[in-house]
Amino acid sequence: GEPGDGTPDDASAESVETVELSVVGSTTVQPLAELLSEAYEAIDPNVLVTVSGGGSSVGVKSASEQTADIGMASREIKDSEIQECPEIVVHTIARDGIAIVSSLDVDVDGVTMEEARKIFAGEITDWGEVGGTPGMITIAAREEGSGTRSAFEDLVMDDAFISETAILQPSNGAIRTTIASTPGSIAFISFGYLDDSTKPMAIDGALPTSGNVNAGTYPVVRPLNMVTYGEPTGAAAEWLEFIIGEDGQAIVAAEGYLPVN
Amino acid sequence: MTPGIRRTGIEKTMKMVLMISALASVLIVLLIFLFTAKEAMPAFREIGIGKMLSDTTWRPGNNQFGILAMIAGSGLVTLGAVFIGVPLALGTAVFLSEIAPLWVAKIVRPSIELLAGIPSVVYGLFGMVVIVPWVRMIPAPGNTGYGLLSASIVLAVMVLPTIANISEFAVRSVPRGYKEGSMALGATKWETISRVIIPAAKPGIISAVVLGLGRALGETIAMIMVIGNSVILPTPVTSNPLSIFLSRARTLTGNIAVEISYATGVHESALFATGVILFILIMLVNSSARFLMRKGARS
Amino acid sequence: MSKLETEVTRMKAEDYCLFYGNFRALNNISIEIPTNRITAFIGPSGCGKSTLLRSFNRMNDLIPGVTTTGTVYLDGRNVAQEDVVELRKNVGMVFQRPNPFPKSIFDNVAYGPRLHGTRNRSDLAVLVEKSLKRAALWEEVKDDLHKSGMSLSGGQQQRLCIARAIAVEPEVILMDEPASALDPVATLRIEELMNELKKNYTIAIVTHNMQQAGRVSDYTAFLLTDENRAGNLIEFGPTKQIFTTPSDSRTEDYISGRFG
Amino acid sequence: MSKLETEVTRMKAEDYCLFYGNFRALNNISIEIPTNRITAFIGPSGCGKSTLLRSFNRMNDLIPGVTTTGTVYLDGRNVAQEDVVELRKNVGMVFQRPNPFPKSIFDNVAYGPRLHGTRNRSDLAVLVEKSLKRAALWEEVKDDLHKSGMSLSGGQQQRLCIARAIAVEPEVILMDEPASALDPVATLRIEELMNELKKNYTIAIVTHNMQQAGRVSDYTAFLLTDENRAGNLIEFGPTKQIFTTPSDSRTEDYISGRFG
Amino acid sequence: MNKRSFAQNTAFGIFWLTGATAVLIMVFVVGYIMVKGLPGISADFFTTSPRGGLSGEGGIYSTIVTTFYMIVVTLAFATPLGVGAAIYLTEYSANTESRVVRKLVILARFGVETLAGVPSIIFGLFGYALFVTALNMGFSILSASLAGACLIIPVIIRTTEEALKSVPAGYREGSLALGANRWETTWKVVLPAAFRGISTGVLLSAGRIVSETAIFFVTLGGSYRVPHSLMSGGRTMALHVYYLAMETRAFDKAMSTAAVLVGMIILMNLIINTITSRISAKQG
Ligand SMILES: Nc1ncnc2c1ncn2[C@@H]1O[C@H](COP(=O)(O)OP(=O)(O)OP(=O)(O)O)[C@@H](O)[C@H]1O
Ligand SMILES: Nc1ncnc2c1ncn2[C@@H]1O[C@H](COP(=O)(O)OP(=O)(O)OP(=O)(O)O)[C@@H](O)[C@H]1O
Ligand SMILES: [Mg+2]
Ligand SMILES: [Mg+2]
Repeated sequence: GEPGDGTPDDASAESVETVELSVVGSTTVQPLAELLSEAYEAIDPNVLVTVSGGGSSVGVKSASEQTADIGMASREIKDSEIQECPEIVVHTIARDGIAIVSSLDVDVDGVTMEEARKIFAGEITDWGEVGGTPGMITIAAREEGSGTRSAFEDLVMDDAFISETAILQPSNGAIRTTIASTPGSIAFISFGYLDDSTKPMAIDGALPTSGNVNAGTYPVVRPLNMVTYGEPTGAAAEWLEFIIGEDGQAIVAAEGYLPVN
Repeated sequence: MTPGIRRTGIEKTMKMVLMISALASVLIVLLIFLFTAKEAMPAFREIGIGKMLSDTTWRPGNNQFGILAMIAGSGLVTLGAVFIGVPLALGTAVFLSEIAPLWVAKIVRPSIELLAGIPSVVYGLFGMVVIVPWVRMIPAPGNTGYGLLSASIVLAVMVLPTIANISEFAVRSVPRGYKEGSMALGATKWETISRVIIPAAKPGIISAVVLGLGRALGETIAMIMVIGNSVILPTPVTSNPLSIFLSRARTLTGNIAVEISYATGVHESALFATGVILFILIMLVNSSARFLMRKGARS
Repeated sequence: MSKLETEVTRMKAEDYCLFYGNFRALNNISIEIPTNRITAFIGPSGCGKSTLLRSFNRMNDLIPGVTTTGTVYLDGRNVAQEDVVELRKNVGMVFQRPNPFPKSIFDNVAYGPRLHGTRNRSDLAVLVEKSLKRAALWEEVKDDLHKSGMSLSGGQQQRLCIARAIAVEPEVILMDEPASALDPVATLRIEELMNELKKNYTIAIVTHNMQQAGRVSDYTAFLLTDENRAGNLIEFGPTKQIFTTPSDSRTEDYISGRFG
Repeated sequence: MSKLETEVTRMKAEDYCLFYGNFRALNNISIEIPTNRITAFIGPSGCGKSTLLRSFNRMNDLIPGVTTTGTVYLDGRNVAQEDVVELRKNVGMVFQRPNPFPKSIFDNVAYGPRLHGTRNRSDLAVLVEKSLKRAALWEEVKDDLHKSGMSLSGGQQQRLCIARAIAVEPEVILMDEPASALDPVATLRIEELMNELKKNYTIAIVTHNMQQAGRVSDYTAFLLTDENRAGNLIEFGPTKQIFTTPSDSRTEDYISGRFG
Repeated sequence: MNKRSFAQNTAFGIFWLTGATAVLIMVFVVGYIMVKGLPGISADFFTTSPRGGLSGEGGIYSTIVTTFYMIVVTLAFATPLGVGAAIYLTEYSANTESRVVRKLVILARFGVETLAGVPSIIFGLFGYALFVTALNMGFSILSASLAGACLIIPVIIRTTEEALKSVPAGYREGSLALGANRWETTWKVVLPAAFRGISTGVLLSAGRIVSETAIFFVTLGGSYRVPHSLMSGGRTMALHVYYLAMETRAFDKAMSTAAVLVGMIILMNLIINTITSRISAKQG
């Protein structure tokens, strides 16, 4: 199967032959989608889901141009993208909190939204200024254009810019590695990447947990989306249904993301 | 005569086919240039080449696309690599061609071949887990280990084989007669090497270094894994000017690889423009190496 | 060989054998090189002429895997026990193919003296001029001493190499087919030069060319390979005698062209 | 030259000049190669012997920058207008250094016939045997036809190359110093072979070796460079005459060894 | 005299040191990777595919398959083109020909030299713009190997040219003198004699494909499924190392994969050295 031939019309469900679904896009969603595809294969072995990266924009573009069956985007779909291809349909499969994390040696447990903005803008440069043991703050951030960064900028930075001196890493995993190994460092990562190698930091008193998000007290949240050209049919529809369904959402939750319902 | 005609037919056809394959490289180069340039056009038109080359601020979200900082980053990391790698490479080249006994050369040469074969992602990984923590131990404000120094060290090892191989070849192709002539006049081996062999091999050695430079400028994956990727004009972090190498930076290649996944519109086009500039830069470097080599061959 | 007894021996090989790895290239050579004479080594290709010549200044030391037995003497001292740098200063060499360094004419000639401690610019200038004059090259290059040695003609390059060898004031000059790369005119120049040089130096040459050996040398050594391809000295004596009344029939065969 | 008139001319060069770029290597050569005779080209190194020989089967076409004037004929037809593949089939060549292909002895000899359309295995076997016999190599290799041609001795390799050349049944065989890489015994074999072959073929050889030319050839052409280093044909005639009563003093000088 | 030999001893000491440093660097890099990586390698590691998203679980089976696919497909594109070009440049271009042809040869040489210097990320950009996007091939083995072929064509051309040049001129002359034309001479005599040299070049290029990351990063997609057609995306071993190192925290797996990669490269070098030493033994 070519990526193009799995369009909704010809992905016939009756066929017992293996149907291949190509899923392309955000590298943040990619690991989650891979897990979801592994789980779905156990249910329906005739569907083979191939998950490729490329980035959110590539995901939307691939779906619009029908070069992939499903696009992945770790951000809201832009107006310009919808204008270019009004046929696309967006399926939010999960929500993702974006957590501020620091290295384990940092003794600051939380910051206000304002402080967070100033730290990432490079205006506050010492942990002493936010109540910690004085020491230089090292910022790490995702690259320009990444879904995580755009969401963080929209939700936290207002019109300020993330400092240019920040270490930039092209993936959440690399950010986490950087923070884990660099004393006095701070960064933002997707909830899915939280583990005990870094220390989550409260914003305005709310720690980055699903509970706080659901309660509406944790403010930094973005959707994780799947995009199709037109309403999905056949295998694509079934897989997306599975994701939204109970089993799929359980996996979403287990990975640290927030279920959609 | 049928076999005669058939033979001539095959000969003519094959000649055509072979000529076309020979020209395929030209076609590819042309296609590469056209396609990257075409994609880069919107950026050049909207931002302007001059502005891109002279502006240090890269902030795609705010429509600022200066790549001077990246040019500086590429330049500095290459400089650092040359500084560390070239003495080592040249020493190894002279050692292999003039000094090492056969059994030692049989150990050193495969080692260098192996260094040349190790994938750059493995160097990057090695840099992340070994070099970066080492560099982090240097006490300086803001030193995280990620930065020019780590990148230069990794890059030095990566270009060592290129430079060593080509300059060993240059040293080896110095006519035996020079060596014998010098030794017959009562020169020691070192005097012969330093006064006759190295001067005679100099054009080759220089072009080896320049070629290594081209290689270094083009390295991507290993760089993004250790250099920190910040878009800043590197500056010394302490009063010691050498501490500029503790500064983070981004290379031209890194700029492309880091951002290409998520870029759209002018941003994407600006990355292709970065590619075009890198392409031209490397063509300049490589053709100067070629020029030096030719000049050396002529004299 | 009677005439040899009246000569002063400068260099001498005694029961000399040389091996390239396991291959015996020279077998039991004993020969004397008389002072202020020109001694020619002749013989078919591969008989060991070059190898023997290079034994006198230990150039064979540069080739990995070479071993020797027997002794080579310079002025009665075993060369194997001399400092090799000093030895080569005293026993100069000119190669088959002219091999000037890619340096200026001046620097080519000054190369040896500089190595051996002459630093003073005017001393060097004097020495370079003297050497180039002796090598009969001075008139042709005196206005272009800064020109690259490589830009000279083949014959001039060969004379430059001779000047370079002379400049360190050796006692002996070894020449391995010094004229084989040259045209007849240049060859003639070199031959005249050798005749001139033998007043001050002891010269040993290898040559392929019977006529040349006959014209230029005082003594001739004829080498030939035996059934194991090892080089043996067949006959050695005054050139006249070797060319007119050789005592070995193989010498006669070779000289009259019945070999090779 | 009177004796030549009684011969049948197989190949002929007329007012032939050859240039390597701007350098005139052959100047106005006119010469005839008589059928079923051995014609030798002699002359000092660089006088253009090889160049002239290679003109007869247009091997010089392979060298970039070569231009010619004048004409070369095979059986009265201008070779420049013939199909080059056909020409080389008719005018075979044996090179100075034996150059068997890295294939079996059989495949070496069968190479040419296969090219020219003989595919039948048994036809080929017959042809190979005949050619090897004519080249006086059959007895030595008949049990090892599958062995690589490279594994033979130098003299055997040269005979293999001769067999390879014969196998396409050319009219003329050109040999460029076919014995120079060989020892005296192998040389003798090749010379006997040439005498044998001239019954069926027309042969032209280049040789450095006066003795060889004298021994083996019927006609001799002597070439010499002029003041511009261009090769000229000085004298051409029956070998006896050239060696005993040359009409040009330079021929005499060369043959008696006063040149080179 | 003493001063002169002192200078020599010092200088040679330094050279020995640099030679030793080069070896030590190799031993350290390779040793480190092996020590960290080998313990994680088991039979399972080779027979299972990556799974479990961010956890970096699983082995490298599918990445081996993808790497293999990439080698085969890329070489299938690049070898005929590269060898053909090299044949033209060495065997045909020396012939006196029309001006036009000679100009074309100069142009072709320029193309090869330029291509050899292009950094791989540019091939990546190009492949992304042309194959992935413009020609609609998507992230696939086809796109990636077309882009990869551009990278190795100059390598193949150069090594093949070397191999062809080392075929003695006598073989060609011998064949031509028997009335063979250029192509017959090339096909029947020159190519067989150059075969070992050419295979070295092809093997060397296979090594480049195994090592390459930047190009495939933007053309191959990175799916860890076992590819089943040219249009499937995939993840080579080198790319897997990158994902493991940058995306997950499974550094141990990254090291193990790197160890396998380095092992493969060592193996290839050994094979190449055996081939070339056999060549030189035959010629020497
Ligand atoms: N470096 C070497 N290693 C092994 N064998 C060698 C070496 N140099 C020379 N030989 C062999 O030693 C023998 C003598 O060689 P040498 O060069 O002394 O001969 P020559 O008489 O000078 O010949 P020519 O007239 O061709 O120069 C030859 O058989 C040659 O093959
Ligand atoms: N490919 C070439 N390009 C330019 N000049 C050449 C070429 N081949 C030969 N020559 C020149 O043409 C002249 C004649 O060369 P040729 O090889 O015919 O001489 P020869 O008589 O066979 O000499 P030898 O006895 O040394 O083989 C020489 O001056 C030579 O330098
Ligand atoms: Mg010799
Ligand atoms: Mg010749």
